[in-house]
Amino acid sequence: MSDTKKFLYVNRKAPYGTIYALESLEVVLIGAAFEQDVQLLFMDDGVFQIAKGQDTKGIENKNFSPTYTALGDYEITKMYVSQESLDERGLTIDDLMPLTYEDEDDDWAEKSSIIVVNNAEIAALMEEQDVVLSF
Amino acid sequence: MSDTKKFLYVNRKAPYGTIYALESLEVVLIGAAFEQDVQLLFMDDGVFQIAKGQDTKGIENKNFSPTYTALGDYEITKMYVSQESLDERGLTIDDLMPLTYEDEDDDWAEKSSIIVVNNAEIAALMEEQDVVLSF
Amino acid sequence: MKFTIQVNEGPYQHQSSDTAYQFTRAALEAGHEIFRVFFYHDGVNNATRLTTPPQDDRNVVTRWSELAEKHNLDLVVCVAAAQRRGIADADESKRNGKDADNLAPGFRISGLGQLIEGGIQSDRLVVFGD
Amino acid sequence: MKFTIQVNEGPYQHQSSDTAYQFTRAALEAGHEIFRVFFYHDGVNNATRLTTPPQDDRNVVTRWSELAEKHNLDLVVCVAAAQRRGIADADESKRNGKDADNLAPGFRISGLGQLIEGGIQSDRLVVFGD
Amino acid sequence: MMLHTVNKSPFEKNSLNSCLNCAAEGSTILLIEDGVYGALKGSSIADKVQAAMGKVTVCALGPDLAARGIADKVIDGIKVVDYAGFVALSVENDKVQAWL
Amino acid sequence: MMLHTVNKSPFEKNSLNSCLNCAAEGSTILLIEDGVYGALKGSSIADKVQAAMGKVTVCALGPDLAARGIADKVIDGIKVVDYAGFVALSVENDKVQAWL
Repeated sequence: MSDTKKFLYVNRKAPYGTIYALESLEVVLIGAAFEQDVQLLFMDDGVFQIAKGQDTKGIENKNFSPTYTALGDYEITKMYVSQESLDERGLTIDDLMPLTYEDEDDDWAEKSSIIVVNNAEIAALMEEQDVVLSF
Repeated sequence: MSDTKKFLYVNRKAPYGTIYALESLEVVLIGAAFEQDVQLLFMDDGVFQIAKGQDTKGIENKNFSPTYTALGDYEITKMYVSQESLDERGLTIDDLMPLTYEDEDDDWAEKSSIIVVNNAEIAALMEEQDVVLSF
Repeated sequence: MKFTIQVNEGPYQHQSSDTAYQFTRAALEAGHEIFRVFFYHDGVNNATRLTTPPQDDRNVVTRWSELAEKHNLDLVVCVAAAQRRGIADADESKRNGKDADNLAPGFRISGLGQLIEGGIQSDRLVVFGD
Repeated sequence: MKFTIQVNEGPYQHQSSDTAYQFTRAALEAGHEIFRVFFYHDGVNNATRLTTPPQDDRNVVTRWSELAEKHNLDLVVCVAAAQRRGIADADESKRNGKDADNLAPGFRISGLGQLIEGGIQSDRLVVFGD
Repeated sequence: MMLHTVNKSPFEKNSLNSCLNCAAEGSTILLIEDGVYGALKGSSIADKVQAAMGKVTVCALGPDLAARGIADKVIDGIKVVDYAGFVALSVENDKVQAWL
Repeated sequence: MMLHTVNKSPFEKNSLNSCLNCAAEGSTILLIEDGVYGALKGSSIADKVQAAMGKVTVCALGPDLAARGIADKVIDGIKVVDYAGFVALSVENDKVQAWL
């Protein structure tokens, strides 16, 4: 067993209606310190977690969506998003926040962390993992 | 405002996976002492609450299904069951526990408390109520 | 108009308690009467004074306590649901042989009859849950 | 084989904690090692010693405590989730200026790193939730 | 008449669907919490919501729409209300049914 | 290979549907808790489950079937296991994904 494992965080729930999205993000942030190979998957209502323009003043709750845009700084650069889930919700990639990272192997060029995947690709992605955390 | 109100308990959740069915039943039992006009509606996964043959030994949980059969003794004699919900689950009335009461206006004849209703009848039933408790 | 509010979920995990709070506050601001707020199921977990949420987040429990104090609200926690989940005032704690209690100020523990009474006495019962 | 178990829901409201318990017990009976049981989200509510369930029902909290004692299990409660929901041991209670604590025997409060470590050190991570 | 509240995403749970099937003509449906996703324009269930709008009034809670970043993507004809408006709806209708 | 657990009723939530859409060929799906309703013979989703059984193995937790009174109404070909069998499945497969 190698010391580096592939971790996949599967996010399938909408933000704010329940706390899972927020507390999942807290795991991702703590987990980043462990130098594992980390990937996030947003599918089903989880795609709403990274929707643009969230404004939580009216519900007097914390808007934690900016944290997703900071994950690139934690070397979390692979954010998979389900195409079918976007389609079902009438969303496109333009409805999502831009999530980017600076590629150290390419003169720190800013690149998108978002990788849109279909169901078959999600199946393959899951099979590649060592550990799957679901929220 | 009259002292007697029409109360409808709407049961839409399966038993055991969550506690709502059990704790809803506890409200019904306590509520019976208040001499209101009480009705129960089982729809969606709520129809599973009154399924025959429940045996909870394996999950080490309390089997509370016999309590439904005792509700007739509490003068709760109107148990509405959604036809569409039964159909969707491939169930018929024979898959449900017999829920009965003794009709004091008819020489204590034993009668079924179960009334199968369609969606339109559920809509009308809800509109008739004073108070709707949902679980 | 007279309202009874039912809260079925605990703080933070679900938005139910937040929405119930906003609804209750708005009803009071509109001049309505809140006959009772009844905490059932995991809703009883709104009544623990042991929470310490992050400083940049709302304090769900304290918010209820403060609203109760300001408007003399009747915040009732179902005793049966509370026993299952470990919410107790000093009396309950003693009766059940426990060495501690955790009920927050402004809440009281009572029976399910209080919910039925709320339904009978109020013009509207509004339920918030999962 | 080495397992870490994650429990995301509290006792009674959801079956998650029951199923996690049955799985853990079956794994131990089959000779496997339980590296850790990690309680997250409302799962932290499994760790209050103030519950008094009805006598004809299972005692979810005590059952975990007893299994932990018998098999020397590491039952870890996430500190951040516990603070939000009012689960505290004596130290936490003191640190947060509270006048009581409620942690049940056999549980300990620690950080989220313990969950990640469970994922790294174990052969399998199995999650139970809602 | 009845006020129906729906607080679950229609993509995750069956609550909105059951509510639409059983809401009497002339009643009002208020989408709250994750239920506001039912107000989303162009989704796979938007047609069903729009079709129901001939029979029932559909409202959505503004603070919940804004929190989720979809305040400007609401199906035409859905009335957006705040918490005071939620209270007003529960006064105008003579009972409230929560589709949990 | 992967073990997928589904603990939600397919009539209430989308978990089983999402799982069936994303489970790789040869993987195993174990229905637990309210998820066991997905094993029910003759339901509106039984055809979808049966169709998937060509590609994946579907199991259901016996104690949960019995609790719900549907132990004798299980789709043919679904393998019923107990908690020890659940543990065995999570050993045979090299990771577990919970569709919560």
